[in-house]
Amino acid sequence: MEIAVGIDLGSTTTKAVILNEKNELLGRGITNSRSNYDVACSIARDEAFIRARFALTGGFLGTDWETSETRNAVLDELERRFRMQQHLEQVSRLREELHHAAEAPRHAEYRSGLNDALDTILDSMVKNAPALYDTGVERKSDFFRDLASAEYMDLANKISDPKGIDFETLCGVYDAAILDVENTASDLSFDANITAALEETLAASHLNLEGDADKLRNAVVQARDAELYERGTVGTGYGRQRLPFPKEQIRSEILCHGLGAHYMFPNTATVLDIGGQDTKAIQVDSKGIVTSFQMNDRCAAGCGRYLGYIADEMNLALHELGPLAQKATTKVKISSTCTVFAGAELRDRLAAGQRREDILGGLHRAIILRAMSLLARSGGVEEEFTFTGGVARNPAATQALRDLVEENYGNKTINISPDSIYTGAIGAALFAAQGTEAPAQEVSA
Amino acid sequence: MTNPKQPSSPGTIAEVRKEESMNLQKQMIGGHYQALERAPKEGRKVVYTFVPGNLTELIRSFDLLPVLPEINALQSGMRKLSGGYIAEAEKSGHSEDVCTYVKCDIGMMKKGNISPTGTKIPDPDLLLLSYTGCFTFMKWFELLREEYGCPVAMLHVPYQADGTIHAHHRDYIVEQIKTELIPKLEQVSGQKYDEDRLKESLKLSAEAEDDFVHVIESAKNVPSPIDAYFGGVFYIGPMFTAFRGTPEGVEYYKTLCAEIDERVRLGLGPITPDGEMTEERFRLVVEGPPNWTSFREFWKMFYEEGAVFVASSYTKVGGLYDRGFRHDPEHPLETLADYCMGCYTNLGLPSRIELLQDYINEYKADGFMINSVKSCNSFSAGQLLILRQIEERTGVPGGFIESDLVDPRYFSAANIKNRIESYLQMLEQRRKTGVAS
Amino acid sequence: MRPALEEIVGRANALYEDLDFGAVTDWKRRNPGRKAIGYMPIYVPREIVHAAGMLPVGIVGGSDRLEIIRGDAYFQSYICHIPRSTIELALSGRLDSLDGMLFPSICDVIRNLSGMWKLLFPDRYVRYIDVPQNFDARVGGEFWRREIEALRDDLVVLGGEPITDDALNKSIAVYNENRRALIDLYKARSEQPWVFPTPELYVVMRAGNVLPPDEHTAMIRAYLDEAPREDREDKDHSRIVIVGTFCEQPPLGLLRTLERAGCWIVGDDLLLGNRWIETEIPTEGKPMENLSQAFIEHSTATASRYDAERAKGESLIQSVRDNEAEGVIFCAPSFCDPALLDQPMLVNALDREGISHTQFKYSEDTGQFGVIHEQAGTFSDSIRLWSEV
Amino acid sequence: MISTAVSSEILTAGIDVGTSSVKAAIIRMNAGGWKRDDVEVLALRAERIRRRDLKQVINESFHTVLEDAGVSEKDLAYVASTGEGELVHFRRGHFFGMTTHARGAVYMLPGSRAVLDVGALHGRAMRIDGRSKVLSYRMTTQCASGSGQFLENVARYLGVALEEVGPLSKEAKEPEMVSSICAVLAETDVINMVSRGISTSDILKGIHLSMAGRYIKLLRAIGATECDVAVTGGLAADEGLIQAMRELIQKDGIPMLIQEDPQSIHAGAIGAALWGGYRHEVLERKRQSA
Ligand SMILES: Nc1ncnc2c1ncn2[C@@H]1O[C@H](COP(=O)(O)OP(=O)(O)O)[C@@H](O)[C@H]1O
Ligand SMILES: Nc1ncnc2c1ncn2[C@@H]1O[C@H](COP(=O)(O)OP(=O)(O)O)[C@@H](O)[C@H]1O
Ligand code: SF4
Ligand code: SF4
Ligand code: SF4
Repeated sequence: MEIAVGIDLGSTTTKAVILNEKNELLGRGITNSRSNYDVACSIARDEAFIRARFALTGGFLGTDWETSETRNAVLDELERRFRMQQHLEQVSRLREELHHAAEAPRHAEYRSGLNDALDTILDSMVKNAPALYDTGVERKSDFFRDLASAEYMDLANKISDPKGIDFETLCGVYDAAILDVENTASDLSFDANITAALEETLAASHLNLEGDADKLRNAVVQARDAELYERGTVGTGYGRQRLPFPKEQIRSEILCHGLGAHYMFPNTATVLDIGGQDTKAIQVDSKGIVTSFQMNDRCAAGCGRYLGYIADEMNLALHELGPLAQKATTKVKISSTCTVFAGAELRDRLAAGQRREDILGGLHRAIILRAMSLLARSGGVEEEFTFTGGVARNPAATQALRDLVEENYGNKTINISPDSIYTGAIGAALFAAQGTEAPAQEVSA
Repeated sequence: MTNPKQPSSPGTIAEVRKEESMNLQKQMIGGHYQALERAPKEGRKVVYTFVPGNLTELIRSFDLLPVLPEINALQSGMRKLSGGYIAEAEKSGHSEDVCTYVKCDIGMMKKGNISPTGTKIPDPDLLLLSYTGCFTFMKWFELLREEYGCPVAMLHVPYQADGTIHAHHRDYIVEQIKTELIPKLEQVSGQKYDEDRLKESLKLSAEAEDDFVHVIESAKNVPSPIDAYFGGVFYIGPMFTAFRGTPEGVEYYKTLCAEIDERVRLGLGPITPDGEMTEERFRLVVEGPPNWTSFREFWKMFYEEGAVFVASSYTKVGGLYDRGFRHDPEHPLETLADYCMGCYTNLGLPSRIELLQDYINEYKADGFMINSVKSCNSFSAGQLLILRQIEERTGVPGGFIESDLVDPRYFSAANIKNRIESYLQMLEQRRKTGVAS
Repeated sequence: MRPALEEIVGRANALYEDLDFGAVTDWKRRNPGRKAIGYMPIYVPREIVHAAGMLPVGIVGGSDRLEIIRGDAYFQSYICHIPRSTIELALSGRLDSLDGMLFPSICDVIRNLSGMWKLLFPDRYVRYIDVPQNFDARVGGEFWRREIEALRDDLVVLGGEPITDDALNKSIAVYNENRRALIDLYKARSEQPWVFPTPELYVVMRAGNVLPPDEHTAMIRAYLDEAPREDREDKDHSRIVIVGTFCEQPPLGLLRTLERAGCWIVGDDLLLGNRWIETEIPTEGKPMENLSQAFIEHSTATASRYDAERAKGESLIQSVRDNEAEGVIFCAPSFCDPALLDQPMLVNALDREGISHTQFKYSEDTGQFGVIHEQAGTFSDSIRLWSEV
Repeated sequence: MISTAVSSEILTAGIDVGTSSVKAAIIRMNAGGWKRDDVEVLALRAERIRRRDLKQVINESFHTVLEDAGVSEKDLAYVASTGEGELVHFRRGHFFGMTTHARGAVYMLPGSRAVLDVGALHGRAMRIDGRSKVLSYRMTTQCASGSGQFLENVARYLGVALEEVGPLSKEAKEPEMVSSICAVLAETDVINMVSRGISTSDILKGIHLSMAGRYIKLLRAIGATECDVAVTGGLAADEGLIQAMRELIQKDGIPMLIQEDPQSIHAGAIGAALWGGYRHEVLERKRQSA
């Protein structure tokens, strides 16, 4: 099967998508860009291929299953088992790196105690894994780092002893270890982890798969062995210059976001993208071709990172921020331009007795206000309007955007896709699929 | 000189030709700085003044030597000296928010007033404050007045808010020349005002102006033989500074004209620091001055992609010759007044937009770019509206980048490159899919 | 606060906070068919607008209460704040009651804004007023007379009625009254800054931007009567003059912060557009010549005006002396070229006189005053603690 | 000089409320005294605020420092606040940050003619005279790149405790130079460096050098190039930063002397206490002459 791959090397997250011959979305992958760019790029890509193979598995399973529900349940089980395998693989990497970090000279005095404590934590993490991947459990994040951090901190806090192995020490080794876990590509591929997942799924009693075991096995094997020919790969995003691609395979993120948004919502005329460290306002024509754009890139203020920083400051997970901000009842005006100062302002305001929800509401509005200026600069908001980028996942941000668009441009259709974070990568993949100008790349398999 | 002895490859001819006018200019500028250095010894007096609305012919008619601090600043920028000068000025209490030309000049002065070519620039005997198109000029010379304690002659040029020169505007300038400038110039130089000499000089100006227009309009050819922005800043040099109304100026533009005509004949593109541009992929019109501290790097971002600037507003800050203005020896003071009022930054926003719009049409441009500089409110305030209006009126998409004139802190190469790249890719994409512009 | 004072200050505050310029709409309702003309700082001959039977309305941006959405689309981050909020006011329809707008030349930003206005609001009257930088009566004076005569002629066309010399002389008299009241108010504050706290004085003065001049004069007079009846105590503060606030206005919070940090403001250049002529203008003879003469001879020195005669800082030093101030705070809008380029020269002048000074920047929508509080406080500390040693 | 007419021993307290920590000092001094001998510091306290209620931290710090000094609140002649002192409701008077840091610096290092106060969010340089009058100053702008907070973030991402930062930086061999970067985005860059195999020491030293460059610029801007400079505030405790500054001025041949004191972080609190003593005396004199 011929596929086209798009990679969006963002400042915060790296995204990859795979399109089939019909330009249908076959697979997508995402990872933190924090680690080294090449690694991030290959992790996201691998992840997209994994998704693609799961999608293929579904296809090979066919529709002649009892009910589509059972079919989906089986696929879901398979994928969760697979994810758990991956998770355990990474936990064991983490164990290695933690013990390695504990080798630092300054831990000499209490090293054995520290190692014991680490093992206690990690054993619990292993033990808790199945629960984390149980049916219907909603995980807090797609990223191992986030999942592991939350759990580790929680466990560390419980077992730490201010007089013995204290919390700070446990945090210290973790900060060091997680970096290395992220920066090394472990083998998390479909090939390496699917077999165990398959067997577990087959053994899962609640699915009663005895009769269909071969069918499932065959589908998995077929998906695993299916050949995916890369018709083309195009890279985009903040770090695109660092991708190991020739120049023809690199596209500006503006064009990709325009095209990607058009793909998801064909009537799109205006696109707003708020990513980790820049914001773009783009106008596109009826074919998804960019007609004008504006971007700001002064600093982290007003972008996704800003929210990340604030979340940290408030001890919240990123995805908890929006819902909390939506509980705001009064408008608070945030005036600091700098993210870090906003952090201080936040503390001041909390100290002054203002409600967390209200302050957060103000912060979200402040971010969207900046975006509104940029939109105005690029030519305003036209029908239809599509909001993309990671911040589109934040409900308080989208709410503030809806309000401000309504106030200033009247009633407009506002599109927000759950896949919005992949918009740039999709655009890149579409460019790869077009592959018109560089015939050379058609041969690459 | 139009008759090379033996046939050589077109590239070589171009190389030789290029050097001829370039060398000429180099000599002229070098000579001028040397004359300035010698001035105190030779008892010659020095007048500082600004590029827009400069009255070179009048100054020269008193045998005075002009110094243009803006040119010193931009040269310092190109030679990477400006960062240090600006720091020096900020140390003495100047805000980081204000025009960096001023700070660069003040810093240079505080460090001994050594010209970018290494010669000593003498202190001014007179500050001729040609207050044209920019308020900062006034502050600039007030600052210098404090420093040097020399006399100032203020020439206030009214703004062309509605695009017409009103009688009371012209009268006002002529009166100021008569009652303020000429007496002070006479006093400083010890010479009487000699109108015939001024007329002579104005005649030479007009002559060079014809050739100059021919050069900048050569960009109407496809491919354009010149880059009217990055290359343009060299072509305006003699015309906008100390050489208008001089025989050397006339000579320079004659030589340049011949070179460019030859390039047109051979169908050659512009010369860049990396050699000749072989393929003209984009024809752009640009508004705003360039960045000087990373001039080459900035230029490269365009020529690498086959983008050539066919017209620019910056090359009009010292007069809109291509719109028909010529110095008129028959009405010497009135023509000086009209010249001052017609400089680009002295035009109202509506006139600026019309001009750019005409350029886009006349020069068959497929793109429009604004380089907005932090320093300059005169240029920058309102540019975002210019962008919108141009897009609306011409259908040509606009690109917007931000940098500064001579403050290296405000040239963020990665960001600027990102924008330029995105912009050019967008033009390309539109072209490919047949979006009419 | 006593009710009588409360009423005056409350009204002034309400006018200040009303971003919709309701006072102007009201005036037009009460005066059907008459027009309102906006003007920006500083040098606008309001007398002529008044004589045309129109209401001159001072526009100085949108303060910290205006949310900027469209305004930022027109200005880069390195341009001061006032033009963007002014554009925002207009684009959001808040200036619809204005039939015209005047832009005097004080800097390139306001200058270019006049052109933007023409393009954005092609149906409304717009005029750029070029202020001469030559102060010879026959040269600059003549130019200014012709410039303001052109304004007068425009207003005749716009209003459809002639403007007589008599009407002009009457308007000059009305504004003379207003100027006198403001001078009295400033003098009173300088004597007892705790009786006339600047944040309060400011809103009373600012009411003059939207009220007809005679009404405003009455308000100032009433305030001058009422404020001293309030029981207010002097504090151990230092006396300072602020400069740089002639165009974009500092937020009220900043003025409050200065007082909170131990500074009594006893001199300032706030809202200079309401008091740029320093004396009374003769009310007899040829009004246009008198107006022109007043500019040439008695207009206040600012960073936007060239002064060939006086040394830089002379008038600032005079103000320090007249008000018995102990220091100067340079308080200029960020990115304000005229104010910021003037500063080093003024600093030198103050240094020569041994007058202490400090400086910081603001923008009309500054909301965090922590740093300014700290700086102003330290400045006040250094005056207080060291004057005793 | 101040008259020593009512010179007697008094007890005063100074409380410096910062953005990241609260500092408190109790001193005994000869009222009106200016020399180090006139003053005895009885107790000092610095308490990180972390994410706690500020008022509570202030009260706790005050009471602990009183306890440490063995003094009761009513024995105090003057309680002075500085920093965000408005929350110190039991204060008698307030002095502003630069005033107190200057005073504290002159007390600790009497030869100082310039003070560099580097705290969590701001860096400020002041030129002062021998009696600690602030003659001129410059502050870092509204951007937290290169602040204490920035350094804390970096330390967190490197998994290093704040106290280790200095010693580690001093071990650096090939400092990795960083351009001035956004405090928020620093994370990306730092993590990148780690992944390129650059040692923690070299990263920290690079950052210290970049910060030092900024601070020296501030000092230059106020014309302190030939002064003895006292570093105060929390970052004075960071020996890596101090060393980086010394290296830079040596490299550039600036005849500046950078000094710090173990009590540097308390400069504000001590300065406030000292000014409190001074005001007490002024007020006493006024009362007596009345
Ligand atoms: N689940 C989520 N909930 C809320 N916000 C999120 C979520 N995931 C990502 N974000 C936001 O999106 C930002 C990253 O956006 P992205 O488009 O990936 O940026 P970039 O392309 O620059 O890496 C993060 O900084 C964060 O603010
Ligand atoms: N031992 C230490 N080593 C390095 N840095 C330190 C140390 N102690 C404190 N700091 C730094 O000092 C800063 C706090 O300084 P401080 O002057 O107390 O700030 P503030 O007054 O704003 O609270 C912290 O951000 C931290 O980075
Ligand atoms: S503001 Fe602009 S025109 Fe004026 S001096 Fe500076 S760069 Fe030149
Ligand atoms: S604040 Fe300053 S720069 Fe801005 S418009 Fe007013 S005078 Fe001009
Ligand atoms: S530290 Fe703050 S102001 Fe500076 S670049 Fe980062 S977010 Fe922007």
